[in-house]
Amino acid sequence: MEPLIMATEKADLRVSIGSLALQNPVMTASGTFGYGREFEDFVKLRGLGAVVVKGISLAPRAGNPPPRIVETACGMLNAIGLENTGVDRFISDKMPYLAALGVPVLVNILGDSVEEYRQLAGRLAGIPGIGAIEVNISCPNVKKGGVAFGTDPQMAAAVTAAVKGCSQVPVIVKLSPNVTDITVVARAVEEAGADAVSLINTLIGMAIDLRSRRPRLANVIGGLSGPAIKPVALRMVYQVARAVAIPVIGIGGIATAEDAMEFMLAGATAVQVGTANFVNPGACDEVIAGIAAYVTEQKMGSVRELIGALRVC
Amino acid sequence: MEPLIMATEKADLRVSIGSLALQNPVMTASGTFGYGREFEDFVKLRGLGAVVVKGISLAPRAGNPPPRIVETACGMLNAIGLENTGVDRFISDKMPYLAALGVPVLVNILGDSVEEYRQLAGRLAGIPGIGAIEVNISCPNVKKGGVAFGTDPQMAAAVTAAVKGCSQVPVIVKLSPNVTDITVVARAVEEAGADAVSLINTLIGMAIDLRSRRPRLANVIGGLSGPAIKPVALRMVYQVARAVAIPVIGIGGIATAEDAMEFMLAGATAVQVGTANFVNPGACDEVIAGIAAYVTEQKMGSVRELIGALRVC
Amino acid sequence: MSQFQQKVELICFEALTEDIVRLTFNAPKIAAMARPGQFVMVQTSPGKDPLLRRPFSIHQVIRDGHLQILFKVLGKGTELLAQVRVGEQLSLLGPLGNGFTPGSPETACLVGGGMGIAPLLFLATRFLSKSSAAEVSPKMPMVILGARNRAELEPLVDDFRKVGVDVLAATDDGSFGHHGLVTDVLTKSNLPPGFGIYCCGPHPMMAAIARLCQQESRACQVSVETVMACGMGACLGCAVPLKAGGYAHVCSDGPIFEAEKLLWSL
Amino acid sequence: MSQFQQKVELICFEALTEDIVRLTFNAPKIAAMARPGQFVMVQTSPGKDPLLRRPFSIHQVIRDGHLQILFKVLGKGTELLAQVRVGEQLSLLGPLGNGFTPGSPETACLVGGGMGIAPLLFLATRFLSKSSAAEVSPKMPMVILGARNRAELEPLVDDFRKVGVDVLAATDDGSFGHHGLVTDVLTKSNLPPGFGIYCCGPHPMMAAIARLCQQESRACQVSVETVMACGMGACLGCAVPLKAGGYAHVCSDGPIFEAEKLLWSL
Ligand SMILES: Cc1cc2nc3c(=O)[nH]c(=O)nc-3n(C[C@H](O)[C@H](O)[C@H](O)COP(=O)(O)OP(=O)(O)OC[C@H]3O[C@@H](n4cnc5c(N)ncnc54)[C@H](O)[C@@H]3O)c2cc1C
Ligand SMILES: Cc1cc2nc3c(=O)[nH]c(=O)nc-3n(C[C@H](O)[C@H](O)[C@H](O)COP(=O)(O)OP(=O)(O)OC[C@H]3O[C@@H](n4cnc5c(N)ncnc54)[C@H](O)[C@@H]3O)c2cc1C
Ligand SMILES: Cc1cc2nc3c(=O)[nH]c(=O)nc-3n(C[C@H](O)[C@H](O)[C@H](O)COP(=O)(O)O)c2cc1C
Ligand SMILES: Cc1cc2nc3c(=O)[nH]c(=O)nc-3n(C[C@H](O)[C@H](O)[C@H](O)COP(=O)(O)O)c2cc1C
Ligand code: FES
Ligand code: FES
Repeated sequence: MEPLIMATEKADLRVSIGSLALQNPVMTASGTFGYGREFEDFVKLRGLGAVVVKGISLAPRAGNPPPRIVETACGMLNAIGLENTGVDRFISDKMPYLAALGVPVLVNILGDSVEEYRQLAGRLAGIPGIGAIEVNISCPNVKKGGVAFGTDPQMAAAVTAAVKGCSQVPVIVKLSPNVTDITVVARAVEEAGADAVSLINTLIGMAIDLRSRRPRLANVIGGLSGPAIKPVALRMVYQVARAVAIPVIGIGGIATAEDAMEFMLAGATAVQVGTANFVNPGACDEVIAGIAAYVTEQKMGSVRELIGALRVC
Repeated sequence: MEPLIMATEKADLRVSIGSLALQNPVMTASGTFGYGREFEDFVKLRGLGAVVVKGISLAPRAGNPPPRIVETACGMLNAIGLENTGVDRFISDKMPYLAALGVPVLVNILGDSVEEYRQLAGRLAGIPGIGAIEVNISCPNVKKGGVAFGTDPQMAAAVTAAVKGCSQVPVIVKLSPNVTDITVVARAVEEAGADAVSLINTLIGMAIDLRSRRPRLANVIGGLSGPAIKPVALRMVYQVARAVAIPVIGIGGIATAEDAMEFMLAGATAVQVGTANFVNPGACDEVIAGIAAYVTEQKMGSVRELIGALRVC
Repeated sequence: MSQFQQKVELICFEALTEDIVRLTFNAPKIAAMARPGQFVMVQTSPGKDPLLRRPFSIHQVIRDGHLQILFKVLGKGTELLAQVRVGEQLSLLGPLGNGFTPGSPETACLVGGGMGIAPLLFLATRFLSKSSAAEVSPKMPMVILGARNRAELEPLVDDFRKVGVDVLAATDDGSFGHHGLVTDVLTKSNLPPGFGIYCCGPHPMMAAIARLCQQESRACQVSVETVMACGMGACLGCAVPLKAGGYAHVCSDGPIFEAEKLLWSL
Repeated sequence: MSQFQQKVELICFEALTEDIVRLTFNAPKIAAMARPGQFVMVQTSPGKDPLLRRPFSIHQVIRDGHLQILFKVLGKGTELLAQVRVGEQLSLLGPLGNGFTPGSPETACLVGGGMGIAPLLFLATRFLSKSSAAEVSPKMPMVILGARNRAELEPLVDDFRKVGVDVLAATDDGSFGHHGLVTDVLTKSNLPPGFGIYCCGPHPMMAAIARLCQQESRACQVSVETVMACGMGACLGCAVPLKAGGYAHVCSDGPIFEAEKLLWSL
């Protein structure tokens, strides 16, 4: 009977991604938050909705030669090359610290083949602290000539089904924006059993140094992220949220509480903060506090009232 | 025998798009330069490589309700709705002024059906001053449920062939970036007879106003342009230039001579300056002067040495 | 050449209130061509964010080619503009738009609300000026200005008084002049039929005045605001719906319109 | 907490030459934790362009929690930094990175080129300081500094002399000290075997010194530069190749490395 008073006491920021309950809708985006610990001086890690870790593969990967990053207008390109310690060292070296935080850990996984994804999901099954698996399908499928899994609905579905088959925790499929119609892929992974989708991963881009007449990235092309891509991300979240019934997690250029809530209005149940962590390592705290302040100020019963509440007439 | 000395006297900036010779590689992008005259106080119109005019349809179009534009991080979204006077008034009211400038006029055309594109090309055939037709295939095909011509290689090829069949001047097909693999569309229009391709048109995006909980554009979605999209444009130009044999015209976030020359290194024979015209209506002059200065300073025989000269090892 | 893109120097910075700022630029070329009701597009940052210029009415043109704008700090662009220091240079584009047609009718009532007051000072001085007699009327205009409170309104009213024009003031909180809206003042003033209205202010105020004028068959020119990318007719972004159907473009067909031509929402 | 994100006030601005600037911030928390060779990430603009922070070595920490950076204006970020005025606030992140290990060996030769001189002043004062005796050696370090010309080098050499350290100088144009490279000076100085090198400068200079030290089996710590997005080990963007294969990360494994561990190109 007194939701307004309750709201001013403590805003209700809880959301759920499938069976996974989050204390608030703000997660970190994979690859932009290390393994969490790097940020312990800057962010209240225990206050996050979830921590999404850097993409993990079966075997360790050294990554691409430098230069790996370059700044662009209101954005950046990265071609890290999926450098990571491999799943075994992740479990032994990184998970204990993360599990002790008490917030769900979302493990972002990547592979060269459907089989690799399956094995990764298997290795991660039952590890305490893991709240969900986020499947990065923007990686090239080496068996299909290097076409990214995420650009082919069938391959995307196959990966989803394989991971789903070995996971007890919710499986979130992270969609690539480099497609003609992202709703087609979203529906394909939904049908294959995905519990949620997260989007967008980076747009493929390139930068050139006129002086040396060379690409600015050793890898030639890289992934564009940051405020520059926010309009594209917002559009895709809006489209996908109307195309699927599963929860959508919005990603792309989110740096403030307003950004986050715009994604929720477009249909996102939760959001991920990516590149903004580099500029402001306290960004996630500010986003959470800003959402709480808004929910209180607007006398909303819950932040969930924002989800898909865009008024399109 | 004395190319270096000649170059310092006057840089050779000439390039060709099929049979169309340009005094320099710098054009204006459709929809960002009105019908040319608007800029007569700010730019040496006679010094441009070419003037590309606002997209023209068979019948006049009123365009979308406002708001039609919104600024985004290092970019802008537009949903003008292809407002234009229609081809007849374009020919009678706009072409005489443009033809008198003595630089090639590229007429950007758009339609709802293959038939409309064909008729447009027919109406424009033989009009003096028209140097080429630029076919905007990012428009929805109403007969195919509103799917954009540019996202389907077959429809793109059909439009190209139709326009090509009624044109004496070179036909440039302007590609949409909202596709999984832009080289597939590029090759399809090349095979259908396109004399050149220009890219990129705008990325589809969206912006939301948290306060009103409404989209910031009356049309909900719009086209993203400006510096924000330059990395995506550069990547696509690079890919397309390696996939087709016809000339490529680079577009997307170009504001300076350096930007323009980066696109040429990636494989563009010419470039178009778009959103930058709004910020700096003298932008085209500065881009041309900057390229000339570079060609002279680097003691290059011709600006053509830049085309595709990116060093990728 | 009637329009210019110019780097101009800021020669005077005045903070009228905490968030209302008047800038004076040395912009001889633009100032020489400027007419009341026209505007300039101002680049608020040399960088790419914010990307677009911002439109501001020409507030006043003073001797020696000095041009003034008056604005309220609302967002990123105006925040940056409020940080420019005397001696720094900024890129201005202008004069843009059609401007008021001050001759028709010759007897005038100027009605301004909030930052809509900005273009009216220039217009008022033109009505008074004898030097440009061909174009304007020498008759004293009536002026009604409104704002939120005394702090926002008084300095502007003073400026009108300084050039010799008397002002009827209205404030939302009653701290200065009439307590209420400029439309109340206008209604009460029993404006003679011959007077035309020249109006600039928030949309609801202009809509109300447009309705009033329509009822009285009074000529009414309004200055319209929209988002703008180019300010010069190139982008077609600044559309406003017309009563007759279709759209006009605020930057090239306006920003001044006969009120009866527009489709007023609200 | 050993790292901080802090808004700090600029309390002193010095333009050493036309394009070399030294900024002094009141940054007590970061200054208290800082060690020579560490760096800070500086936000050059409150806007989104340029988006990323820029890394700068901690040039000096002085009494009362004052922290200095010294930089050359190269591009957008440093241009903006060179326009910050005393009293304004900037966001600093730090102290970041591992820092030099000044104890090993205790006898030291500091070699700096260009802006690579920046971290060496802090290091030199630590070598001299008796207060932090546990960590550093009290022995007087030898210092060799190089730059393009007298204008760029002399003010920095003066700073070293002020804290009591003598400097061997070299300039590209011979206008100050030795005419030539710091490597020439180093070779000619016949450095005794016990001295370790602490080096920061352009890549070719460090590569040459690394080679020299390898030949003489001399300990050599170098401060490495790469592009950086985060500066704190999160983005993995700052990779440098290792001799043993794979990559190290300059921000978290460095920026100070034993020269022999790195794979030197050129
Ligand atoms: C022809 C013309 C003349 C103008 N003359 C003046 C003038 O003389 N003085 C003056 O102060 N302003 C004037 N304006 C409005 C001015 O252009 C805007 O206030 C300015 O662009 C805001 O820029 P910003 O970057 O600070 O705000 P933004 O960051 O762009 O926006 C901040 C907030 O303000 C809102 N906003 C933006 N523009 C307007 C607007 N026009 N009206 C109300 N809210 C807005 C936005 O929706 C947003 O919520 C004029 C506009 C036009 C079209
Ligand atoms: C750990 C670390 C410590 C540093 N300490 C200092 C310091 O104390 N003083 C100082 O002046 N600089 C220092 N730098 C370099 C400094 O970070 C860059 O000069 C700065 O980021 C340039 O930013 P910008 O925006 O001005 O240039 P940008 O616009 O980013 O680049 C402008 C031009 O400069 C070139 N450039 C960019 N970075 C470098 C670089 N590191 N070296 C050479 N050329 C470059 C670019 O390729 C481009 O051509 C340090 C770098 C690192 C990684
Ligand atoms: C340096 C960097 C590394 C990234 N690594 C990964 C990764 O390992 N797996 C993944 O799914 N996404 C990765 N991403 C993509 C981000 O998680 C996110 O989808 C993208 O950056 C868009 O969000 P943003 O604009 O907020 O950064 C990476 C992004 C950056 C910038
Ligand atoms: C306001 C506006 C209107 C446009 N109208 C058209 C058009 O009519 N036809 C077309 O092919 N492209 C149109 N475009 C796309 C541009 O020509 C160009 O492809 C795009 O803006 C990317 O370039 P830029 O980043 O330099 O602006 C328009 C772009 C803008 C911003
Ligand atoms: S603002 Fe561009 S046409 Fe009016
Ligand atoms: S700069 Fe991000 S990991 Fe080193």
